[in-house]
Amino acid sequence: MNLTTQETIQWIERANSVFQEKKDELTELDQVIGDGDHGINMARGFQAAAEKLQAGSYATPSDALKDAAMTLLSKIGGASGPLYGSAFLKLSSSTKGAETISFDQFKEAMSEATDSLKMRGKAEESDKTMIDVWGPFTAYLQVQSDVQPDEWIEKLADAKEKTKDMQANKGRAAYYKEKSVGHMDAGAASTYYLFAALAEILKERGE
Amino acid sequence: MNLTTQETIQWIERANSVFQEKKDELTELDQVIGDGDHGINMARGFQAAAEKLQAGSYATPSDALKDAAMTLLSKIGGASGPLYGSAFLKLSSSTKGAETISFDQFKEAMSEATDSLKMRGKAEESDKTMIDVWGPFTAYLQVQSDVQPDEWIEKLADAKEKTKDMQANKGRAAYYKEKSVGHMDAGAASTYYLFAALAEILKERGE
Amino acid sequence: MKKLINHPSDVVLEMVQGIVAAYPNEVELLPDTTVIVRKQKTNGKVGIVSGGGSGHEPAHAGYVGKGMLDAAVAGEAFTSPGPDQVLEAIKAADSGAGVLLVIKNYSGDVMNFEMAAELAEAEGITVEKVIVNDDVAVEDSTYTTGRRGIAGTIFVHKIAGALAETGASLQEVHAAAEKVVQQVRSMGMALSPCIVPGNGKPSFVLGDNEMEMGMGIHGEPGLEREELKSADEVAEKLLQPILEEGVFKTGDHVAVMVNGLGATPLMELYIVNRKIQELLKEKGLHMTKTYVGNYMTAFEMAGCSLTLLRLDDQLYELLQAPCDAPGF
Amino acid sequence: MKKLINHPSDVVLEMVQGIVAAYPNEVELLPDTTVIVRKQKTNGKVGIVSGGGSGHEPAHAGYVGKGMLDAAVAGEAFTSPGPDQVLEAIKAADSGAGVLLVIKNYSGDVMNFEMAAELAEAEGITVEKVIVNDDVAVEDSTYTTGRRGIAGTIFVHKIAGALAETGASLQEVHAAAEKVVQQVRSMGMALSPCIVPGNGKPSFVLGDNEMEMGMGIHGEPGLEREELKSADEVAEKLLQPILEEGVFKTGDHVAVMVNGLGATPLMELYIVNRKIQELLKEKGLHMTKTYVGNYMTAFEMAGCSLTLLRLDDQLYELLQAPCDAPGF
Ligand SMILES: Nc1ncnc2c1ncn2[C@@H]1O[C@H](COP(=O)(O)OP(=O)(O)O)[C@@H](O)[C@H]1O
Ligand SMILES: Nc1ncnc2c1ncn2[C@@H]1O[C@H](COP(=O)(O)OP(=O)(O)O)[C@@H](O)[C@H]1O
Ligand SMILES: [Mg+2]
Ligand SMILES: [Mg+2]
Ligand SMILES: [Mg+2]
Ligand SMILES: [Mg+2]
Repeated sequence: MNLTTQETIQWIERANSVFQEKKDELTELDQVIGDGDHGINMARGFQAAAEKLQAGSYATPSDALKDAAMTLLSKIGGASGPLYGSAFLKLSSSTKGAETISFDQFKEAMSEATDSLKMRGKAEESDKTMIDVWGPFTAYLQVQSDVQPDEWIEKLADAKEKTKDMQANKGRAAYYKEKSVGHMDAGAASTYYLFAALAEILKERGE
Repeated sequence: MNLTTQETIQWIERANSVFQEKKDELTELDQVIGDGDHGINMARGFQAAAEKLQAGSYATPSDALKDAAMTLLSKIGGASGPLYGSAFLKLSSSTKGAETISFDQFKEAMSEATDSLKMRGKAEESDKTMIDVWGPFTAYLQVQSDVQPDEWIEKLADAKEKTKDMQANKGRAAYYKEKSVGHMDAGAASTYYLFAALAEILKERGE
Repeated sequence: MKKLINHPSDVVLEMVQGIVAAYPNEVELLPDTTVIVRKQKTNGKVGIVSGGGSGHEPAHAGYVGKGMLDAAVAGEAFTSPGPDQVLEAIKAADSGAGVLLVIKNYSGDVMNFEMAAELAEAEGITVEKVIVNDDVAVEDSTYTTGRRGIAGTIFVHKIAGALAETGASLQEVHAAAEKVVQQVRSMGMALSPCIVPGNGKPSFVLGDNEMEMGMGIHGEPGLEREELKSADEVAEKLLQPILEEGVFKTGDHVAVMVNGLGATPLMELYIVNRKIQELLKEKGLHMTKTYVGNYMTAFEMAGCSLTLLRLDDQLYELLQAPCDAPGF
Repeated sequence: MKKLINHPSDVVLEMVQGIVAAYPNEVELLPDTTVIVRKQKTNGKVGIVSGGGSGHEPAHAGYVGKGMLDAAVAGEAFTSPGPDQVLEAIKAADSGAGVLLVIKNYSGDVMNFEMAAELAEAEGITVEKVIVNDDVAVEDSTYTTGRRGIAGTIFVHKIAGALAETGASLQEVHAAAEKVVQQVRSMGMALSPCIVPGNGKPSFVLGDNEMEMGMGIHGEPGLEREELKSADEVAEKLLQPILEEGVFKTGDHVAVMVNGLGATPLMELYIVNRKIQELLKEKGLHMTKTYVGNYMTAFEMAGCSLTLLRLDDQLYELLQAPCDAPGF
């Protein structure tokens, strides 16, 4: 894998493009079983993060991820702000010092990030949140020895689809109780787009 | 003419039935170039006046007209309340003491009532108000020697129709300026119904 | 028509009962009326009475309280109350020093309040009146009804009420109220109509992308119906005709009221206020005090009005004076 | 979507700027934030900080003032502000005696405010928090997010703010605020949806003759969607689940808040209040103080909520204490 600083920045930029494009889709998902702002939040947060990284200069991926984390934390807002913020902080701290991020380092970082999400959100898998994509995707990564971008996207898509069958226990969707079943979780969808963007970048350079 | 006390009470009752029936029509007229409450006001006021007269016992038409006046004044509200109230007060004071109201007494009373309307409303004929029915009808009466109910109704209808061509200077319709042209004045319409009710009563007893 | 009411014909009585139920120690309802009066009377204080049709809440019952009104008369929806009710209010508000009537310039209000004043004078109560006509959207003409009274009325209540509280004479209170009328100007606009409960139909129809400048507080028409503009543009369009009156000059101290018509969120009123204050500063006016909120409404109409009051030292002092009215 | 705004992405910043423009002597904006703070600091006073997504005005910036909040953090529309902004608010509100955070129980608010508290503690500021969850329409479960915080939050601001003003310690202020949370219950209902500016679509759809009981202040669903009822019936339906909580007993003294969600005329709130007070009297409760108005809104949503707070002597005193916040 060996993700470079440049590629890390590219990832955030790519994610930003995707969130600008998918803004309405994510907002509509959040409208059905939430308050209808998730796309707006993600588009605002990643726009700011992309601008921040473009303006900065970074020695390591970890440095770039830290600035991304702080910006997301500040600019996404809502429930997803501290969640994505915490997760990116872990991606940064876990890879601190490395010139590039190896696949093993990425696996470990994702595992720590997922744990931090659970802690911050006081949530578990099956609560119908973004954790239902972070969790299964991280579990899948642990048993892999190399990056398979197409398979990543498949696994991610699978995980986000599965949130449809769940009943929400956390976040605003929880107020919809049994009515939340049948609808995809907005945070699960945004997590899918986030890592699909990384998969594409890795694929483009031939992985 | 020689309107009896009983017939005076009957007049108010009849007018009340008509205003209940025409409530929406009058309100709609007032909606177009006013605030949409004239029918409500007239229905409320005459309902109260009819109930008041039914409950009372009166020696003369003037006594009944006085109670009617006070009730209309209190219960119609808006611009038309003090106007109908003042007019009925004049109808009462002008016929004070009479056992029945002769046509000559009626003519004089109508003349005084119309003057009181002009004073109270600080308005003249052609301002597109109820005065544009009270005024022409009173003028017509002055040159008559007996009651012609069908002709009354004709004259009243004519007068109310003419308000369509006028531009309003007084009341809420004045805010519509030239846009008020083309629409009938609500107070003109209610005045028509008021005296048409009297004409019918006089006609029923064979005049 | 979605309203939290019981029966349309009961809304006014039930509303005033709801007001008394909310503030039972401060106000009471005069028996068999819809007149709200202060419970504590100050002997020898000039009484201040206002009122008019209902649907403008907190106007007027919400302004009954120390430092403002002594009595408020609530007519039916958008319908001036009859003189008998106004008379009861005058009698209750009088404690020997006379009563000032604050009347908004509508045919109905003027006639009913004037008749009540005549009746009160006949009973030996001295009555003065001011007729508020602050709405610059209406052409000022003695030939017609003239300008409407809208949110500027609240400043008349405030100033007259505060001065009366100091023990000033009816003549002094009347003069101060007249000064406010001379120095206050307003302009409104609407985004959506309102519905009178007993009527059930919208007072007018606006397209999805339309607004109406100069709208009155009963759905009376404004100056022009036009495409919906930004808050900043609306602010300019509200301010311009007010400034054109020539009442407000560079260096003047002014009080500002950005008033919501009922359904417009406070957020939007603050956004409009932001631009208003910017524009006033540019004109070299000093904003001494600003009020943002729902002060003179029109049921659930969306929209707002802007009011400017030119302040001299007296008016400034009186505006700052304490006031207990729940609506202010 | 008819709103008096400029650009949807600017509404929050322009709103707080409009607030500062309205009350320039009382409040100010912290640089590069949407945090409104009091201009006059009292040294050694416990700081009270609240906030959350915008669209609930006057909550929360309108509650900044003597006797209430020291700072309010305005997030984007219905979106909790990030921890960095909350941290700035905490730093501004601290004058050495520590800071109490008043948080409404939503995932986003809780997480962002908790992160800010951690950051503040790291900078040496003592921070306590209360999480308000007064909405009885939501099932109370530790397994889920639990109950929402709605209009009852205002009573927490008032009590904590008043006690802090007396020079009480952070521990005492925290305890009083917790007591309010234990003794306050609310229930809301909606007649029409609201529109988040950046989204542009109604938060839900209700039929012409429908209402929703238990509606949250962000358009979250309630308990049941049903046929529109009379104001008296709505009053009963709001009160019943609150009384079923077992918090309010015969003979108790209570404060009552009938809160409008944004577009509901004050007239209707008073009509609802009339019935509420009647029902409370029947239950043998003493209404010591009643608030009727728009305190915790949801943009232009039509509807209302009812809040009851059980008062003991301490809470009664603190509720009566003077308060300068423009929204209260
Ligand atoms: N307690 C929680 N733990 C984990 N994820 C959560 C939690 N609460 C909410 N989320 C995630 O956040 C998403 C909503 O984010 P967003 O709409 O931006 O914030 P908000 O809910 O404050 O409006 C949900 O779809 C869900 O995936
Ligand atoms: N100044 C006036 N002089 C004479 N008639 C008037 C005047 N103002 C209004 N009117 C009459 O009153 C009618 C309106 O009455 P109504 O709708 O009941 O009261 P309001 O205008 O207060 O709502 C008008 O149609 C007009 O005929
Ligand atoms: Mg959301
Ligand atoms: Mg009318
Ligand atoms: Mg009227
Ligand atoms: Mg949100």
